[in-house]
Amino acid sequence: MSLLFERRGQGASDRKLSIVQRLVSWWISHARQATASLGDLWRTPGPSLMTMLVLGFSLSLPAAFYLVSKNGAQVADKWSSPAQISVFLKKSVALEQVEQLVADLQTWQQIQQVDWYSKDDALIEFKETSGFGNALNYLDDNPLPDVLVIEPTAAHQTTSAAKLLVEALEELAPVSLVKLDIQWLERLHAIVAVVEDTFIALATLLCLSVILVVGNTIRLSILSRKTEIEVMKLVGATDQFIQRPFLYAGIWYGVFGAFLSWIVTTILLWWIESALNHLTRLYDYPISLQGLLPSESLFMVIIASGMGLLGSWLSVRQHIRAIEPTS
Amino acid sequence: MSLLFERRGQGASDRKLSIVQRLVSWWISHARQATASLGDLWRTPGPSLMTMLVLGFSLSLPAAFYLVSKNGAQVADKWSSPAQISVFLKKSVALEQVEQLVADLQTWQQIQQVDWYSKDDALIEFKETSGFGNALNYLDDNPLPDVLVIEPTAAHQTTSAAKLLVEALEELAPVSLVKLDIQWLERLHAIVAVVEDTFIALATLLCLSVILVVGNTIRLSILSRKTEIEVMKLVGATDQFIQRPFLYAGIWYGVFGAFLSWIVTTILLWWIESALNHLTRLYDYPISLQGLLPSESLFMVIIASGMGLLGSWLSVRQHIRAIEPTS
Amino acid sequence: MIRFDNVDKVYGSGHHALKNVSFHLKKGEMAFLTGHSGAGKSTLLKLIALLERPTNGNVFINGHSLNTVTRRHIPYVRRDIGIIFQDHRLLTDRPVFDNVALPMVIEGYSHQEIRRRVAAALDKVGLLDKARLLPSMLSGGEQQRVGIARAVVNKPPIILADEPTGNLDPALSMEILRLFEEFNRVDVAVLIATHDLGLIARMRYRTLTLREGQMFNDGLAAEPSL
Amino acid sequence: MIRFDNVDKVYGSGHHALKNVSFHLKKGEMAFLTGHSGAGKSTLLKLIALLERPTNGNVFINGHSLNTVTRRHIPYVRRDIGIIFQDHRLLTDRPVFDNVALPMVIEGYSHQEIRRRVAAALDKVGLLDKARLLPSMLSGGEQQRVGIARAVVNKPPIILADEPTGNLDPALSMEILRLFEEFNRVDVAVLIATHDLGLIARMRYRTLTLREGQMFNDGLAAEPSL
Ligand SMILES: Nc1ncnc2c1ncn2[C@@H]1O[C@H](COP(=O)(O)OP(=O)(O)OP(=O)(O)O)[C@@H](O)[C@H]1O
Ligand SMILES: Nc1ncnc2c1ncn2[C@@H]1O[C@H](COP(=O)(O)OP(=O)(O)OP(=O)(O)O)[C@@H](O)[C@H]1O
Ligand SMILES: [Mg+2]
Ligand SMILES: [Mg+2]
Repeated sequence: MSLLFERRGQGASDRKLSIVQRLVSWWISHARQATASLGDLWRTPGPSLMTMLVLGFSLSLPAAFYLVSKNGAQVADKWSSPAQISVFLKKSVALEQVEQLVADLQTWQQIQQVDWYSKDDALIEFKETSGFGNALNYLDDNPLPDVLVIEPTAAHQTTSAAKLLVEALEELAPVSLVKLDIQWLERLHAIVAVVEDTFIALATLLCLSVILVVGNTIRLSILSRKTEIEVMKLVGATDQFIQRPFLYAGIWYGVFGAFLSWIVTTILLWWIESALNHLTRLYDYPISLQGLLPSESLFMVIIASGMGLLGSWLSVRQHIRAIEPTS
Repeated sequence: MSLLFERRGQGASDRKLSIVQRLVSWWISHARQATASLGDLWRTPGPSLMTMLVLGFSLSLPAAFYLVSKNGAQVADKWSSPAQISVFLKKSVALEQVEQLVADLQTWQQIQQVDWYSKDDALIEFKETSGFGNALNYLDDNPLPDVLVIEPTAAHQTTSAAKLLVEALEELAPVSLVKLDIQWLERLHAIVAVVEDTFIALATLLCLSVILVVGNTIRLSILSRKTEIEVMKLVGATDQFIQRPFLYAGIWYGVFGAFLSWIVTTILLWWIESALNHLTRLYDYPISLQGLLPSESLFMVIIASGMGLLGSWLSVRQHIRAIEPTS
Repeated sequence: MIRFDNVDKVYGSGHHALKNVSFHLKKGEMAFLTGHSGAGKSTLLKLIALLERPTNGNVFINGHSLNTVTRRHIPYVRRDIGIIFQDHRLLTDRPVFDNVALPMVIEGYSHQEIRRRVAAALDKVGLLDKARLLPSMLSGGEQQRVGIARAVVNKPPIILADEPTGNLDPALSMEILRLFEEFNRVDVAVLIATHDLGLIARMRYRTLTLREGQMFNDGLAAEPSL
Repeated sequence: MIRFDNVDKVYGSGHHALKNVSFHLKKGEMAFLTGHSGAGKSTLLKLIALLERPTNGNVFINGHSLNTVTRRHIPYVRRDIGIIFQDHRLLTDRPVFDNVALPMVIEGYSHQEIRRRVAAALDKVGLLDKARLLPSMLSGGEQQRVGIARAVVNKPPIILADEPTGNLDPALSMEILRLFEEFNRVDVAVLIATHDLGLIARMRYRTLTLREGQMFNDGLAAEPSL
């Protein structure tokens, strides 16, 4: 397009093309520039790698936090899933009667599952966890009752529905007490909320710092190419043309940073898991951490390249405009 | 110093000076360059601030981790302090006898402190914590024994000395069982070790990334001053002369980064504390977190400026040497 | 083609670089611009290429006032002007070929077209065999010729040259001027800033002479008193 | 002072830039170095300033072979040589004063000394009133003169100049050459690469002529066949 000379226009941009041809050539030109920008990074592997390392480390922390909170949430889920109802039976109830009761309850349509903690098991667990240990061997008699832990079906987990169920259970002959576990759930939720909020604050900080790192890197690489940019402006390049390679570089930094951080996160996870498994031997409690799913990894790459693009765009917008050819 | 012309030497470096004069002028010249480099940063506040923000965020995470682990360690300390000995008394022992026994034991020179958990209190606590709640109201009789928790003096906290004490206690008439709490201590230590290791791994990663960030920033700012460096080399500047401003810039980045991260950490801590205090209302358990002490802040500044120096030194060493004037 | 209308240029430093300059360079005309160091030659060329804006007055290209061109449209104006800079202004990290190709790449020409025309331009300045070298591997005069090739590769309707022969020996200078004459013959307007009075004298083209920012002489090469 | 002993220079690209060049420039001697574009003039000067190393042969300054100078000592050699570069090579982000002061700052002179001598050097090239401006605010010729002031501010025993008058009008060129003569009179060796045959003819100094990298003529200004 010539602004001052009407008849002039040998440039490709002036050739008459159909919309499809234009779209195709637009895509081809972008793909070509993306590859060229990748080639530029490849040609200076040392410096590019350094930038990507910085990014990778910065990104791996939000990723690690995400994994920690995901695994934490899983545990919390397991604990907090339904509003549980604990049913304490009378001490006088015989073993067969309990078995009968459990079988009955499992037919109730409001009830999803019934777990029976026999008083003998409870005593053993109590001995182990209370710290009173063998002292309890001196008990004349098992003072603990049998307990049934009942999980209502999804439809009966609302507070009101659960309360109706509680009343129904209290009617039963062998039952001495029915308890709806609400309070400790509230506590757990409060703890989880604090932990999650902390993670979100830290992750936000880190994502911000990723954008800053990319922006800073692009800014400095713009400055280091200041004379080149001036030359391009001198021979008639638009800001859009000049900034495109930098935007692509930002995206590539994001992509490779995400890849690196995936590796770092995986190593970190494996490391924590092996450390926890050392603990497991003490606790006899099987722990298995979940890594990043393929969909989550893809999401991470998309987010990272988005942040790379955002960082470089913020930087490019400001600095390429500011460079004006003098002399 | 002239290499090829013996009589030549009008440069200041050739004037005959005493050692003291040399030292003073060395210090003055370094102080002047440090200020000049600070001035350079000041003259481009936007970009410098951006670099410092990146650094500040990166540094604030190890600092936050340090604070978390410090506060965690404090709690762990409170819990794990001495090897405790639990003494379970026979159920038949009367209240006055227990009081007498406690008074006796407090006179023993091996014993620092005796805490008496009466069986009535224990039952109440058990009801609250076990989740069996009112079910225990149906107990005919309190099945729990009185418990004395004994804290040996520092000299008797070694495993062997503690064991001798255990034997002495077992001789006493009202005592049914003596237990040295070792196992749960071991468990706690294992948990604390995992948490600490994770923190150390993350903190190492973050410190590495701080060094990388500084190195990268300095690298790019060297590249953006490539032509200037070439000119300096052309007129006879040594690598040392050229690299000094960059090293100072690295130090300043570290110092200001540390300052920023101090602010970020303080805000973060205050935020977590307020979130925890929301929890406190549920738990009735007073939590107060400790911030960075002045000495720790100073240490952080020193470490940060050291890392800034290291990062810029690694970068400078490699890149200033590589720039060779051509044309 | 290029018309200056009472143009003044005062730099931020307060220096009055051009004072009430007026002239008209017609389509297909070729002229020299001369004057002492600091007379304002480069400033005049910069106003045409929109590298500076006039403080007063108006510059017209092909009848369009440059004062009405917005920042966003400056690149499109520059594409119509082939400029040879006093300090070459090459991309130091790209080979000679890429440097010369740059204006065509910016305009989005096809690869074949670019290859063909860059080779032709390099051939004209005698550097076809150095197309793969980096500018830093060239002598000063060779770099200057790369700049000349880049300015003409796009066949612009206007060519501005700031001391295009400052680093060339007399024989080569003559050759380059012949190249400009060749373009001039196909209706390209050429304006050459130079202090090489011998060259000016030999060529006998219209000569604009600046002195302290004022148009001191406009006509055939008159040996200035300086 | 400067002695070339059968010096060959082959660049990495395979170009044979200097072929078996020998000459001796004595203490306090002044000479021109001429030849076509790409003849090897700048290459020859670069060998003296240790910007390039010879492929074969030896360069001596004041009797010391430059082949024995290690990388670490190169800066100290350069401090003894005032070089004027074909492309000026100024610090673009520092004012003229700082640019000229640079060699003295590097050598650690006192502030008063620096102020005094920089002012004197700027005065000699007629730029004292532009000391506070940035190089980008100067005309091409003014930038070249800043480079000249920087090269002489340190009173080096050797001055090398690569096309020092490429951007200067004839009157100013003459003035600059008078400045070199002034230095030459106090026993400074001066070697000036130039293609300005008029200047050479007027001055009648020893002239080294290169052609295709070979020493084609060494003597009084002989109009080369090119
Ligand atoms: N950006 C600027 N800011 C301030 N002054 C400037 C600027 N650019 C040029 N000048 C001044 O304007 C005057 C004219 O400069 P110009 O570059 O037009 O001269 P010139 O005729 O091209 O000289 P030369 O032959 O040396 O290249 C000079 O004195 C210069 O110092
Ligand atoms: N770094 C390099 N790598 C490869 N070839 C080079 C390099 N530097 C110079 N040359 C080649 O060596 C030859 C001589 O270059 P030199 O700069 O010495 O020429 P010159 O005489 O100064 O020319 P001019 O008058 O144009 O400045 C040129 O053909 C150039 O292409
Ligand atoms: Mg000029
Ligand atoms: Mg040269």
